[in-house]
Amino acid sequence: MPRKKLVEDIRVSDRMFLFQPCVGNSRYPGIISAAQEAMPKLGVEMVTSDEQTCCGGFLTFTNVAQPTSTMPAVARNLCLAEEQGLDVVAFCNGCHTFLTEFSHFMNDRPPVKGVVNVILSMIGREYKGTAGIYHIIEILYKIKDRIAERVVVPLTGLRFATHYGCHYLNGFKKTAIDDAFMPTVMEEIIRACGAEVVEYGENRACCGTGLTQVILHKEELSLPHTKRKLESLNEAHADAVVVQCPYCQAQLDRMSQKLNSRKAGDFRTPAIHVIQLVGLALGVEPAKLGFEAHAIPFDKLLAKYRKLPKAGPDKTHHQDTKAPSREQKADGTNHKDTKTQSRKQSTEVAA
Amino acid sequence: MSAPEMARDPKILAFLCRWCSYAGADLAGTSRFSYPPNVRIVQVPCSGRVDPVMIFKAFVEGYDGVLVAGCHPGDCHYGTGNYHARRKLAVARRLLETVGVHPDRMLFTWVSAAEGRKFAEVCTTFAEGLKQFAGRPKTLAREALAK
Amino acid sequence: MRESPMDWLPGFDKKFSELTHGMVKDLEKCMQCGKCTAQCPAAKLSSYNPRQIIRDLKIGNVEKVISSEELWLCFFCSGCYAVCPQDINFPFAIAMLRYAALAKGYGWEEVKKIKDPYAQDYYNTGLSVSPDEKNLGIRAEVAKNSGTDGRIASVRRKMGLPEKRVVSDKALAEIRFISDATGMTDLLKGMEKKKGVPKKWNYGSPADLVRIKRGPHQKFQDIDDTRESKDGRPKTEDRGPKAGKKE
Amino acid sequence: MARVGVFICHCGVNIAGKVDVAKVTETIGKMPEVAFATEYKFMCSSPGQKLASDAIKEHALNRIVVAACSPTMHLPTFRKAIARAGLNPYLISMANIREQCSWVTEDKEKATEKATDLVRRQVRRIAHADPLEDVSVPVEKTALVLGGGVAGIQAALDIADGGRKVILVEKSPSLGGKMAQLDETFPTLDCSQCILTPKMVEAAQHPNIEIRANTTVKKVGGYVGNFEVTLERRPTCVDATRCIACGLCVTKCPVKDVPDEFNAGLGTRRAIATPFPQAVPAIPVIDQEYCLKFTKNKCGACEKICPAGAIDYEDKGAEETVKAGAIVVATGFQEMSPAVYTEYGGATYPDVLTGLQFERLVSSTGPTEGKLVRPSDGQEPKTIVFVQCVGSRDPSKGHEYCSGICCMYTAKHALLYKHHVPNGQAYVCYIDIRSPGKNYEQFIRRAVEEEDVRYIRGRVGKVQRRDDGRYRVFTEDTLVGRPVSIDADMVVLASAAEPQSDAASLAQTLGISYDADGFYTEAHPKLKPVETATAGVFLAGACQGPKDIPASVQQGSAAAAKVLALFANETLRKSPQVAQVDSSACTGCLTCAYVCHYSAIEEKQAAGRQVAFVVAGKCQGCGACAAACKNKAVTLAQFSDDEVFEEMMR
Repeated sequence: MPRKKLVEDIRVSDRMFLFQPCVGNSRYPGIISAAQEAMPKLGVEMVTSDEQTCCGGFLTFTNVAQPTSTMPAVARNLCLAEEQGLDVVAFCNGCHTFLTEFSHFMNDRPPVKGVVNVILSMIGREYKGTAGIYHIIEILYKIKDRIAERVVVPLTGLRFATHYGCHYLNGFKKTAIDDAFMPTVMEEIIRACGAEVVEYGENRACCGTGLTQVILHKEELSLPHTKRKLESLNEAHADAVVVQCPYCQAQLDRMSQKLNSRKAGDFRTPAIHVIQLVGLALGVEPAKLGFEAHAIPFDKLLAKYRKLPKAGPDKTHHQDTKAPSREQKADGTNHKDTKTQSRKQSTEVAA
Repeated sequence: MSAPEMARDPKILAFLCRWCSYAGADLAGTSRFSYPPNVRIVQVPCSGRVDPVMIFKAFVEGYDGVLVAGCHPGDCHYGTGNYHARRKLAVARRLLETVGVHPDRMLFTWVSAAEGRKFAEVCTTFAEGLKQFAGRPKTLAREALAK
Repeated sequence: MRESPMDWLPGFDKKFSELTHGMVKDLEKCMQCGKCTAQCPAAKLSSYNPRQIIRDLKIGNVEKVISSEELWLCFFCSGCYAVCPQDINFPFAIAMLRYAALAKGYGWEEVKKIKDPYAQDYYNTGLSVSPDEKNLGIRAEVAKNSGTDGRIASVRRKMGLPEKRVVSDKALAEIRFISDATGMTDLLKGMEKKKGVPKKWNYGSPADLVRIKRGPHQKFQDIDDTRESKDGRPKTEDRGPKAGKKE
Repeated sequence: MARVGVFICHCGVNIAGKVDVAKVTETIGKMPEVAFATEYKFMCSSPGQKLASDAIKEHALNRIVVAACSPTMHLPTFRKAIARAGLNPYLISMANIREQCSWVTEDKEKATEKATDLVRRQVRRIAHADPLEDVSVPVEKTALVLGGGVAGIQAALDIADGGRKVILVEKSPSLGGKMAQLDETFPTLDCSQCILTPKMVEAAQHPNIEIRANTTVKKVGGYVGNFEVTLERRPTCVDATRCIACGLCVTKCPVKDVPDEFNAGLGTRRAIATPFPQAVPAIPVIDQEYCLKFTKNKCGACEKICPAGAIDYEDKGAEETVKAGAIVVATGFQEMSPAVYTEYGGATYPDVLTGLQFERLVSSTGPTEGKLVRPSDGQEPKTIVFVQCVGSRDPSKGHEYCSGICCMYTAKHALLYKHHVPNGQAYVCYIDIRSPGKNYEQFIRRAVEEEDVRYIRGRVGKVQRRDDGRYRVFTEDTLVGRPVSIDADMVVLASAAEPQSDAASLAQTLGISYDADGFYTEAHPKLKPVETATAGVFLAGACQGPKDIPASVQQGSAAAAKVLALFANETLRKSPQVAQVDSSACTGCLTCAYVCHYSAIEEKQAAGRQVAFVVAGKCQGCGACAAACKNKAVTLAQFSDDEVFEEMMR
């Protein structure tokens, strides 16, 4: 059950700082693009900065840098949002964990903060600790009613499994907005998009990426977990598994391909980031959602999606009789058409 | 009291609660922890019994310092008496200041029945601390208020 | 077997707290219930055992822990923390123990594996994941899905995004300054050596930052000036520690 | 005119070694108040005491000061001695010249000086003392027992057998408590209900016991020996005086899907029901939340069928005030809800049960009539895992303390499982086995050795509901150091025993204290295990801390013994050290009542205005009121302002 008190405390502003995840940019650019397309439809403008760097979590938790080195770097990134008076939205569990933990660490320990600011003063910045740090799932959950209201393409009939990622729920067992073992926030967002939720046994199991296991060539530790999870997903016959972290996404997507190529199974469940899912429901054209960068194709999901009727401007889910016949021929190529259509829809919604 | 005498051995009045601090003072005796001889102990049932008037009267009487000791928080035999004492004596301390008595001439502390050594230490350090006031006039003079 | 219990057992809390920057509430609370290991994904498939590591630390087998291979098997899934009845943040403890291991010269081969693809990228570009897809299998799949050559850059271009994200020069100069000032640059340089451990590197605490002299400030100014005078594009070859940058 | 006699003790060399006793005697003898002063080697000895009593007669002494050891040691001794000589026992004071003088002062001269000063102060003080009489309060010889579980029943029966009246108050419709819900008991495997129901019936039929079911305590006034307690009965809509307990109403009730509390939520009951077949009293109760008469204003089947005309939909409950001399609190515990244990699927997965639910499931009066099946699909569980320490020893999600009973009841559950499913496999995941009772360890060994129950040392980390409807239990065998997973058909969580949810509010009503966990605090953990800090209120059973049946029964009997001892007195004598209000000086501000920890100060009318009034029976003599009174209208006997001022004067 979501923690009411914590949900209440979330501040959703009309401008928020999009903290760009490295994995997102370099592997699944659709996440960034989806955020920039979908969030304004929900009344949240995403502000980015080309001065923002990697959060530093990788470096710290793989021990290539000491916390002493990365803490000022974290503070510097947070300064970028603070200077504009914005709250930070992270799209990756890792970024969220790292920014939150280190900002708490500094805020709770004035001497550490002071030392960090000594360094920052040399580059002309000061960390105050005023910016709120949120995960995109928190923001989306807080405005789930707004999502439901502004859905352009209700994802009726599509079935999604969920995967939250350990770093968000486990690491924040008392401060995440939902329970660590039986969370429902993502389910509620999926339902707000009009889609169905599929249960599967390995729901709360680790995807197996284990931060560095694959990089460190410890596949024997990593892949069995991924395989078990993917097998359970196969049983569930979901159209896609919704994730909230690009790193989990990378594991579930890319390791499916790897396991397939090793004939270790036949895993075809695509992994979709929750903001990509919301983008679909809000009528962002699929070409902008970057599904092409995925190793497991979204063809089947998109084919079903294109057949879905659009909600009218009055927001009733009535059948648009013309739409299906027009969409049927599209099948992944006719982006232009979809684009104009979705634009039209969005202006209608806005009006 | 003359200044040299006070510098040697300040006179202290100690109000000790019967259940904890008085027993602590007894334990200091049983364990032979000596402390300055000019400490006069008055047993009260509870530190909550100590009326601020008693503190003022003690200074009028010419004591150099007043010590009040009760059970540790939560251990009061009467439930909340030591909390009442703490609040009342915090106010009394400020009042002392307004009548010109240095607030450090009064000490409120916790001494349990098992803290014999602590009681002796408290008396010793309190007496040491009082020595700094030797020779300094007490505005609240005995004569001034005795009228 | 205990190593030097007298070094650790008295004041274990305090010492461990220093070691972990106070991020881990004392391991002394551990009641050895095994709930952490019960759900640990790494323990399932290897000899890694969080409960055992805490036990070893508590009885003084610190050297055994920090020299062990198991120390490098943690997934950082935080499952152990999530279930811990005493709220011990064990993943942080592991991260900090790894620093302790590095300080003693253990585990560098593990860290070096990360260095090139991530840390060097961070230093050079401000981002820690290379934008180039190196896995040919994945590239083939992406190519099939996207009708491009399968590189992420191509997909991004097709989506109308810049081919890769570029961090501004100012930001790069800033993070490099932080790296230089806090010893990360030295660490990266030290790792260049094929064997052995960086000599100039010690495990530090946040308090070490206070010791920074005015020198680095000057250094930063230099970098900044260079940037002003050049065309604005970073030349990573020139700036990385690889090139033996010496100011 | 005070004629003070002063007796200065040498205490061997303890005092005389440091204090020049002769010199002290001489100096003190010159005081105007002093009629007689002498010294003696050991005042506490019989000749010493005789010396004092002889001197009282010889010198017509009316006040005594003994300068010796701490009054904590011998004040009672000397009080008795002077009382024998005909003097009021409160006209004696002791100067503590041993612990607080000779033993703590190095210098002989200083010690003598200090001793003289100390004695002088006591002389002045006692000269101002008044004779005091012990306060005497009458005793109402009726006991109020709160809680009708096994501890409360035991206390009630023992007090009643001792010839005193008992009012036994029970919150639920029937006596029995948690024990009535159990199937069998450890370590003997006695049938729980078979040994409990005779006691319930005995209590119901005892001429000295009145039972108040469906009743709670609303207000407690008065003090030891004289409590006035307001009891509140909730509306049951069945007139207990008319009901013949035929049960026809229950059979006719059309609402059949009410969750059954007695079966720990596993089964269902009707909207009018008796909790279980052997309930005492067996009067059914209408649940207004579900009854159609209340939800939809129709039906009325029970009223139509009732042959005794006992159904009364207009019942609004009732209040009554009873007088009691003592109160026994035996309100028991509740089982912690495992809902926070989402990693175990507690309160979510259908086949993940709590200990109490498992008891009901194997009980012959349970929802399946004793057939052990999975609630989800009715299949017999072939593999079962018992998870211990769910909510106990877990400061993060549950309680820091050990519930104490779970190790034993889990072993019992494992045995019961093996008796129901002989070819099944039972696993118990534990951290430590705690079996300190008589025959308890043997019971555990029996489970391990004879019944093949697999004990795994390791707390369960996660229970995963698998796609095939079974449950994968993840734990570690910490003795081997390897993670283990077990595919089980049923999982039983040994939920912690925690204080009743209304424990704190009842404590405030009763004026007793409770600890950080919410259990009621005993007066002394070793020496006064059933008393509370409030005189006349006693504890029994699990409300004081988790307990098994034998310990609860022991405490019930112990509390009864304390009550009977109290009731053996016609009146209660207590120290005269109580406060008194001079109503002519009292302004009626009642600041004294605000600071009084014992609610011993009440307001009353005197000379047409409100003044404070101290109930001597309740007053414990702390003096907070005396210190708080702005007008100095409150005087604490033995520690009046005058007495304290005299003592502190230099």
